[in-house]
Amino acid sequence: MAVETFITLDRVSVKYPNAQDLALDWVSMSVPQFAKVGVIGNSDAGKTTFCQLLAGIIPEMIHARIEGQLQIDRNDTKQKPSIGYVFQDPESQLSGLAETVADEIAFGLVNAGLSESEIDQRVKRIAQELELTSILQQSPTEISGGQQQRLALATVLVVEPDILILDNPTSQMDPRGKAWLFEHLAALKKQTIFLVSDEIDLLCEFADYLCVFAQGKLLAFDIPARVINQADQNHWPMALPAVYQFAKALSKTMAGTYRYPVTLGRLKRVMHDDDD
Amino acid sequence: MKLTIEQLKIKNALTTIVGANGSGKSTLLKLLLGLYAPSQGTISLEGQDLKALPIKRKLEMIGLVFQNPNDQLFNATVLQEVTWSVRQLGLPVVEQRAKAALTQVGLEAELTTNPYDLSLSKRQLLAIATILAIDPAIYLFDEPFSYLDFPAQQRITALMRQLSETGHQVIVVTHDMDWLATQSDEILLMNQGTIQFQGTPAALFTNHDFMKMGQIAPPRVMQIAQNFGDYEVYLSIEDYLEKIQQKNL
Amino acid sequence: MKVQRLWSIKLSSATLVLIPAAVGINYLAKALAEGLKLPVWLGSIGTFLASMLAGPIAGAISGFINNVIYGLTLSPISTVYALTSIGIGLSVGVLFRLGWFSSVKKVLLAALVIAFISAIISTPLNVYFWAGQTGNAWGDAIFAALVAHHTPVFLASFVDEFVLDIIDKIVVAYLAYVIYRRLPNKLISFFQDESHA
Amino acid sequence: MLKKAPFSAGLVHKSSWTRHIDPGSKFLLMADTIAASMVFSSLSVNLGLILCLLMLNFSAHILHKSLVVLAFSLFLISTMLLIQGLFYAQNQTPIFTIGWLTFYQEGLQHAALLAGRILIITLSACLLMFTMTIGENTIYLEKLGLPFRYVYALMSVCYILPQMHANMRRIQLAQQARGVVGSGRLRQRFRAILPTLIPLIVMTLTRTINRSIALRLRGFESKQRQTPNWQYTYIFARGLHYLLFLGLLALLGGVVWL
Repeated sequence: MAVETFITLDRVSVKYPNAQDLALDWVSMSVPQFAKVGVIGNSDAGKTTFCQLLAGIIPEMIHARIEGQLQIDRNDTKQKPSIGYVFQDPESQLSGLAETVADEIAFGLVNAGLSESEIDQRVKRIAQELELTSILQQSPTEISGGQQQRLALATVLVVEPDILILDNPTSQMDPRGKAWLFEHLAALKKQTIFLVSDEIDLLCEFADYLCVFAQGKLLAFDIPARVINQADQNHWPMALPAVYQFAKALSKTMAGTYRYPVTLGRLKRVMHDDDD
Repeated sequence: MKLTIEQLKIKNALTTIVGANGSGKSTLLKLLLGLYAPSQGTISLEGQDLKALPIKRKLEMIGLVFQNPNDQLFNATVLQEVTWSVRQLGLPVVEQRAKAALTQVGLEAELTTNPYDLSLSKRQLLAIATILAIDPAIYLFDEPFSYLDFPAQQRITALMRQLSETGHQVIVVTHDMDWLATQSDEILLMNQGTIQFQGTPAALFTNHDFMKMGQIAPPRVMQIAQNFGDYEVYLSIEDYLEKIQQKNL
Repeated sequence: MKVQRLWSIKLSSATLVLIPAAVGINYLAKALAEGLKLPVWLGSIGTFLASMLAGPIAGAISGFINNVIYGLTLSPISTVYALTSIGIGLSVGVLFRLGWFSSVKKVLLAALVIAFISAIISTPLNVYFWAGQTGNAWGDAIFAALVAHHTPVFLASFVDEFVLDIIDKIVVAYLAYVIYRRLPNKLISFFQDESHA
Repeated sequence: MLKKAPFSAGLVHKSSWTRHIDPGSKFLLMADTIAASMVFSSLSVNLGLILCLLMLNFSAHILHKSLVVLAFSLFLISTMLLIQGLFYAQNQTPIFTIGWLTFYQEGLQHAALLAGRILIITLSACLLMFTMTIGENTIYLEKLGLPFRYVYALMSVCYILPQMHANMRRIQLAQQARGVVGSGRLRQRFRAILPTLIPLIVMTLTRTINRSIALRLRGFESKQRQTPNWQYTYIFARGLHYLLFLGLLALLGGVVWL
């Protein structure tokens, strides 16, 4: 299947003023539209810089010297693609000027100048999707942490962005919250998604592509199975999915390859083929 | 937050506290440190009533690592952050203690860095070092892994093991079931301010009611096994492999 | 740094968001000082930091809004001291850029200047609204003693205010000096870049 | 430990006649009464104004809150009566003596007039601040034509503060666990400032950066912004404006003429 390139990075480097090292170092990749990209790497690897660069926050709001080319095309119209960005810390996401959860969700729509009825409709729809309906009239500062994280996501999803960037949104969630978020993101079909997370098992199930950063360099950008196998062979200091470890221990490679599977579905197939 | 605990004894092991959000885990830690006083009943430490101890003596015996390091750091450099903690309790050999603790967490190269110029993961390591430098008998960790990156998680896990083997009591609040299944000696399950279960990881994962109560998902290896129709309890991949090999023999 | 930039009136988004944060810091610092029963107010530390980070105009606006909000929630009469807060915001911003917050010794001088400016603006307000008093027992005792010895009200009131201001502003200036130096690099350069843009 | 931040109190709309009066009219009413107290420097007029304001506050069901605010200035008012009664420069006519302290009529009168003015300012401001919600104000200011950016700078602290307050309490607890004690000698209490303030300020400013980025991505600076729909119904707003504005003009004219 030929996939058209949507986002292209061509030898991109980023250096912050006063910094010694490059925050991003010679990064090249091309991402098709509607792809789901998992972003992994240890601290200081450049994940946040990468996300902020994609969102245009660098260099528009945070200044840095940039070399190379970043290009985002939109095939269907000439309009600039819209971007939704979810921060690690949900409190940062909230406008700070909304009396109710409903007002907070509507904020971006009001700014876009949408009609009253349209706003109302969209807020109700997204609230239902993200299980926020019962707290629409509460103050955003009085809801629980988990609800706040869902609200942060709602404020971004409600404007239906073309590109959705989430910088480690699950770091403070419990396992149920994490599973819920991944499930919800997996169901989104109209967005190109970049998701930074440490949840390697969930990421492998979710992502079409994984990219691995270390010290500003892009170590790998490929489908999860290839990335994980490569990471293990090269002893990269990162977590490996349980499925992979299990398959490796049993020496069960995927048919026609020397690679171990990284998703439950593939593992099942590998084991099943074996049984026959 | 209402917490009702009939009787609880924790002794020399790596103990994990699990439970849904709002079940009282953090409150229990703060109670153990003496930040909150119990409205009824007593907490004793090696036979001594916690209430009778002066605060500095308490902190010398019990160290609590908070979930978010950003709530605690305020000194000009990494080294000063740790020496401040040591001086605060009036302990001897300040510099040496501080440097040793920073080496233990792997921050020996950052001594003169402003704590807020560190990454979040390193900031959490620094917060852990401030406790290590004091070397209390009891370590309490409140969700220590949420900000640590993978190498740091491994380092801290090894450290916890080492601490518990050298006679320290380590108590960890975490949501990470894979970690708990492989690392924890004993588990406390909390629900609505009470302790519902105290026992081994295997015993916890055997009981569906408890798992439901704590909103606990089984470890990944059990999820893999369940995928193949095997509903036994496995704590690690090695566990499950052993079973498979036995079956094949 | 160029002069035009120092007085730039057009506020960036970052500055507009900084202003309520500074007001919040003022508010909580004051509450903290009260909670610790300290003999200082600390209620201008947010204004100091806003001025240092984003320039005198940002500081002045933070100070102004601080008193309006404070007046509309707790103590209506303190709204009039918005004028004083504007003066503090402007002077901190200018002194900071002149390098008066660069060493321990210079900060003391800066604190004296700021306390002087603050007292000069507050005195007429005190005379008009409070017959020259400040409401602080120590300061007002001095005021009463001076007036009893036929010192003109304005002068007595100025002394009353200045004695109190000097302690508060020295403490606040040193706190702001220390806190500013502990802020992460990224944070400082963000606001610098914003005012360049 | 701190009590709950007072701002959140303004989020609830009290049900009384005041909810049908627009913020602009309330503001003008406050300006009118303050101007009146400044123009007429007679005790009886001021006393009359105070009585009127007390009645208005009472009928708006906010008197108990206003009295709490008044209590803030009571200490100052009593020291004012004391110091001015004793030492006012124009003191001539002694009224009474307590021990060796002689109080004079001129000083007491001067202090009473100023005290009256302070009560009037406070009571009329209370009438404004306790009968509006922050949300109502925000929309009203934007409807008046104030650019949204400035409305934001002015009002958002009211929403941010409860969260900052919670952060501060959490930080205080976390520092307690490191041995910071907020009591005892003055030196010790001073030493508790930085451990609380630095984490709070770094956290607040970091969030400020993220929030400003988030706001811009959410179209904060967009020119297409539509002011949210009016949720409040006011009666006789325009007429009240004219009336109160004329009153204010008359009072200010009075200043020039008198």
